Amino acid sequence: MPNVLTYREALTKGIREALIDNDDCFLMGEDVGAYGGAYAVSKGLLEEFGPKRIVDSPLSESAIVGLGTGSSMVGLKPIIEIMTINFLLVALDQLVNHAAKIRYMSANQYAAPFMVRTVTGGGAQLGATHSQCFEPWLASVPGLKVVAPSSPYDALGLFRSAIKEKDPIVFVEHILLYGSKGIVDEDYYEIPIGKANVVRSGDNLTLVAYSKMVPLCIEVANTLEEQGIDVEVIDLRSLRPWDKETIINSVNKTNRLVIVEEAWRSGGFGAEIASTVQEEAFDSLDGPIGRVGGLEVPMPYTSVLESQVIPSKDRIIEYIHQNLNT
Amino acid sequence: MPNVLTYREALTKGIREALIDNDDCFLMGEDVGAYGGAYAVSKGLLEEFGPKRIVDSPLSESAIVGLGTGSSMVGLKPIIEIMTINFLLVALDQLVNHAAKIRYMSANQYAAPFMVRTVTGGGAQLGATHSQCFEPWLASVPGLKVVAPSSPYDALGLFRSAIKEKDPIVFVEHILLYGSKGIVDEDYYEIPIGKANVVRSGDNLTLVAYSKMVPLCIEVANTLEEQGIDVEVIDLRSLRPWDKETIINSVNKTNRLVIVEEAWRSGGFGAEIASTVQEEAFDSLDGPIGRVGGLEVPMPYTSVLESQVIPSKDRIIEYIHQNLNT
Amino acid sequence: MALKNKAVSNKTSKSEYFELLEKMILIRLFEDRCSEHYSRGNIKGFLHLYTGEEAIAVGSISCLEKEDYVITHYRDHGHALARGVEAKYAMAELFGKSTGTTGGIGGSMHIFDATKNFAGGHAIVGGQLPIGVGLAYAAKYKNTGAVTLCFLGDGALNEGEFHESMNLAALWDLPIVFICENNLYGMGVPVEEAVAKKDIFEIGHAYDMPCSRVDGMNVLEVKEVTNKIIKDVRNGKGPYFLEAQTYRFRGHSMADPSMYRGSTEEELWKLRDPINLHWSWLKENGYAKDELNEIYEKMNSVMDDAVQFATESEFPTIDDLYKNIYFENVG
Amino acid sequence: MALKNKAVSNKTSKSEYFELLEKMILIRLFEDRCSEHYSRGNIKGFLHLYTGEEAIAVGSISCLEKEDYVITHYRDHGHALARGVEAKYAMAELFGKSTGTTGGIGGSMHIFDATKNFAGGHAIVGGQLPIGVGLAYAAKYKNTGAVTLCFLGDGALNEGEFHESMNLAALWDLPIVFICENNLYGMGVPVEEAVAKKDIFEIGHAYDMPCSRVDGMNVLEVKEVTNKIIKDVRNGKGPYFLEAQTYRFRGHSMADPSMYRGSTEEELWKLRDPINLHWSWLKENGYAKDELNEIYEKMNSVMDDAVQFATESEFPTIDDLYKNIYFENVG
Ligand SMILES: Cc1ncc(C[n+]2csc(CCOP(=O)(O)OP(=O)(O)O)c2C)c(N)n1
Ligand SMILES: Cc1ncc(C[n+]2csc(CCOP(=O)(O)OP(=O)(O)O)c2C)c(N)n1
Ligand SMILES: [Mg+2]
Ligand SMILES: [Mg+2]
Repeated sequence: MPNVLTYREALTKGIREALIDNDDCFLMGEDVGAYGGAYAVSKGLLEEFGPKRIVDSPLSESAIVGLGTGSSMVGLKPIIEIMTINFLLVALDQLVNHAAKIRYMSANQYAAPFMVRTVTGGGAQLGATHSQCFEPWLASVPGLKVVAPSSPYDALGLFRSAIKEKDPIVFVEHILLYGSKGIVDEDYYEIPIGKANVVRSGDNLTLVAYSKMVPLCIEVANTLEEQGIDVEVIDLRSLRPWDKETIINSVNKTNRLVIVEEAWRSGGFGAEIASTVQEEAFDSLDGPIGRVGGLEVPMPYTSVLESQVIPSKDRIIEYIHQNLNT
Repeated sequence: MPNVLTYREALTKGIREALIDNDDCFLMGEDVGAYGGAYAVSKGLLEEFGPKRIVDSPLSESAIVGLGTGSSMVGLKPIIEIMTINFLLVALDQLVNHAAKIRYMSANQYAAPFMVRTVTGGGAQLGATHSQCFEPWLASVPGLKVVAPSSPYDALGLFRSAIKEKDPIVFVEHILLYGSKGIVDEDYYEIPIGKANVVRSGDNLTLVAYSKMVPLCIEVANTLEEQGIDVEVIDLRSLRPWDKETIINSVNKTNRLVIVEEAWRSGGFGAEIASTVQEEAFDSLDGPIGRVGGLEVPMPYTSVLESQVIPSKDRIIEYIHQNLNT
Repeated sequence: MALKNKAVSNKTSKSEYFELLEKMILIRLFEDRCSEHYSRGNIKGFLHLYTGEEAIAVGSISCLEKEDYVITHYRDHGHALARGVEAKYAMAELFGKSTGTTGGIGGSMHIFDATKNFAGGHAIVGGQLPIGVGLAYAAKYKNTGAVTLCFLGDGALNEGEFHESMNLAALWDLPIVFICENNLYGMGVPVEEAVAKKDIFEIGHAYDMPCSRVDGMNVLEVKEVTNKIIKDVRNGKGPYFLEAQTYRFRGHSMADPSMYRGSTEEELWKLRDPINLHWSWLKENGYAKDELNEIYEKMNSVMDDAVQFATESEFPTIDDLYKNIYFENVG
Repeated sequence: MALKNKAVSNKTSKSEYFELLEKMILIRLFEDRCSEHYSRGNIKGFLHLYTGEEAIAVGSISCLEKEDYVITHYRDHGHALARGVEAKYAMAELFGKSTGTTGGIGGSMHIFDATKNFAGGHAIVGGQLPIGVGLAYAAKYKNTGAVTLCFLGDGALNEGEFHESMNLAALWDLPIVFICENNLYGMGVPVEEAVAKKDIFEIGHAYDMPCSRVDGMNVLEVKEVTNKIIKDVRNGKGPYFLEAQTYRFRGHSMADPSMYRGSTEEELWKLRDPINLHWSWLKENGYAKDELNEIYEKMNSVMDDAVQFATESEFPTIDDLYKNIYFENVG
């Protein structure tokens, strides 16, 4: 039975389920308790589960990520909320040098099966230090997994899979998606980690995106359809591992690929996709693979400039027209 | 007049010059003083310049990078040594969220014209947390510059340019290059930031690399020459900004491109180059652009495994043969 | 709760007393306008008001010389205005206009004014601390005599960067004063649920750094205490850690209805409103009679002008987007 | 410099006294063999020896129960051996062999043994601290009664992660003992040039955490003090910060000739060699007579076996490279 939920509600539902399911699971982060989470995802959970399971932490991102590693090494199932991905920079050592490596370095004597939930993206006029997308960096780290849902349905389905993971996984939410609504099955379902989703099928060009750029790309596709261009839209869903096969299959059909992302274009995840696809499906390509990304500036506060930085529908459409005319 | 120096000596020379040149320039880092630097680059400088100019710091990477920002905002010229790039993870917030953004965010009222010197790379059997290459991440950050010399000549020439920069620059040295020798002009010279160097010219294929992979690629090219394959080798020298033009010019000639790097292949700098070149020189390509990178594992200690992870001459040659046969 | 009638340094004159009052009112009214224009949609993003904490910035910054530095966190309007940043440029910044302190690039959390040695509001909690240490390092290196006032919230005490910065400052005897604005909450978390140490100011002892606590609602006490500290710091006695106890009268940001704290607590603290406290003191000590209305009117007209200036200013143009990333594209 | 004849808990028996001696000698000889095989090229990478500091690991870890956790830094051989990791597996690890504690993956700085609740040596300075806090957090959450011993060097005191970890442990009353091995240097930098606080153990006060200092060369004092601490911690009295004063008899790593410290200092500290101190105590108190040779011989033969085991073991194969990155490829 379907059910309309917001992205936020879908996440709350996932977390509730995990907490009910496993007494050793707890949510820890800055202001996840009485405040209900900076983006209100944990609203009500403190009242329902009490302070042992919903833990307000001090502003000590590095220590709480490390606590996630240590406590999951010996049986707990922490969900560590890092208020936004920008603040993960102070905790990156714990995530990259420790959590990601512990299974390998200990030869499987220990592992760190915990989740870091965090928030990516700009568009809320929060300025340069609060509007970044670092998930492409994380996606290059062996030992980590990274997912980034684009809809309420995916948020819940990916959460359910992510919480079962036996290795550290970064669950990347988008600041502007929390209020977005969508149909979510009442019946239990999961979405597998590492599989992309063809959200719209088309013949002329493949558009790949993740998180907030997915609904935008659907809009782009709808507009282009009116112009006689039939676009296939693929939601990456997982950044590590990522689903090369689905994308290459699509490119084999459309012969054209454009990747859209919000992160700075240089060194974004699109670079990895484009490089891989041109190498493995070179002969399928009728033209160069394109990348639309965030402009390479620290994010300005003022709306007139911020709106230029993040890929917009118009910018993507213009780019696609150029790409197709090559 | 040419002169044979080690990479280490070239760097020491560059630092000495900078210290002599400008009383407001100082070198700060862990054990840069009496110990002479973990890799002996500052040996003798404490005796020569005294403790005001050569400053041993506590193990507080984040604070000393921030000190670099703050003190350079008001006129000093710090050279901050971060013992290895692995330890930069605990200081990334200061570098990425602060140093890199201060000019832009303050609308040019302040800037952070200082240098972070650090050491990248594996191959010394130092294990998973001490053998990483994070410079591709830094190269995606607007506001930072990143250079990575591959020879004594470049080390000095790039250092001289880097110290004159008016924005934060990360100077990336390689752990296995310090002892390497090369000719360094006695006459003053500089190497411009952002320009690549064609170190060997060839017609059949372009190999792009930086740092320690450059001498390796030259060996590769020499071996391939015997097999009748004429390889052009380009040393990137700078990762941000990087020299698209030189690489594309080369590809227009050779019609083939392979990038070699030590970083994990996923999300490495090769991805950015490959994506850009396929987009901007699509019609020049006779085949897919290839990437040889570090294998995607936390680095093992034992030599039999570590040697597999870092690109080797044999692996590169085998890969090139495959790439050419596509 | 009783008003302290501490003796103040006899150098403080009547006009200085009034200046303190005016500055606090300036900040109060500025924040009120911000709140209004946030509701109207002229100001966006995160907006953290300094309302209730005015005595700290005003009292301490009034002790500074021109060459001294100020650096602070994202709740920075109060410090900026206290340091002499003009309200109209700050307001234009919040409106995202090209005439703002950084031309609309920074916004509320990132006011900068190099002409006032105001080295910025910084939005990563704790991030300003190592930079403040750097400013002080430069002052000592060049022997300029400049002192750095570095503000932080109680929440910042828990970040690793706080510890590293305190240690460096103490180790190297840097001319810096850390002023911890303990407003009892870091967002919604009470300070005692976040900081293990009960008496916060004593954290200074961990670095063998002199430290004390001041009533952050009493502008004269703040001024007097800071004055003495700054004199010592300027004389090379090394850094200082000062805890100022205060309360924010509003939510953490405009998005926060403060459901985590009781209204009784809020009301009790409002009885210690720093503006009222100072005004009462002025009257009790015969310095003031009925000037308050006049000051409010004057400051309100400054605000009218500021809002008008902000409103009428232009937004930056797309050309401005790529300026100032590097020296090469300074514009 | 005089040997302290502190009364020890009357539960310690003669055989326990000898066990302490044997463990210290085991570590000493292990490190000697490491040094030898580093020179011969059988051991590579960074090699940090624990020589001189044996009393700390041996004394403190002897107080633990099976369910307790140990986590430490890169100078980890001593802690591993004290916790019962067999010398031959540790040696094989250093030789990079498949029979090593992690099959040659970790090397000297990263010995792990989950069967002994030995949660690893960690090579990012300070990096083990939040993880140790996590181990203790789990013990408290599940009410297992386990105590975590978390070792750190004096250099780690200056990392932000130290501060954050101490605060969390104190705030949440976690069952963890932080043992700071103050060997007077972080690489070549004297502790007093790196840590602003003169009396290091008092840093605990910054977190309202009980703390003290112990003579890290006196194994019985270490044991006695730690015993009492662990009892309290296990009884729910919250964390503890212990400074153990010691000295490394060798360079920071094999690459370090220790030019930054005087040989007089070294010689004076060697007079307080923890093995000699303990041996003298055993003799003075009538527990020992001439067993020393025998013990050395026994331990030397353990080392012969360990080296032989390491030498004869196989290197891992290339198939092992991709194992254990994720659960999916556990092998
Ligand atoms: C490193 C980091 N973590 C989290 C945040 C989100 N955040 C912004 S302000 C704040 C609370 C800070 O509290 P405090 O330091 O007491 O300052 P106050 O707001 O009370 O003035 C938090 C959690 C941030 N900006 N940076
Ligand atoms: C974050 C980080 N910074 C720097 C280093 C390099 N490093 C390794 S050990 C060490 C000195 C540590 O000294 P201390 O904590 O006193 O331990 P000791 O070696 O004396 O036992 C340094 C600087 C590192 N491994 N990690
Ligand atoms: Mg606060
Ligand atoms: Mg030490």
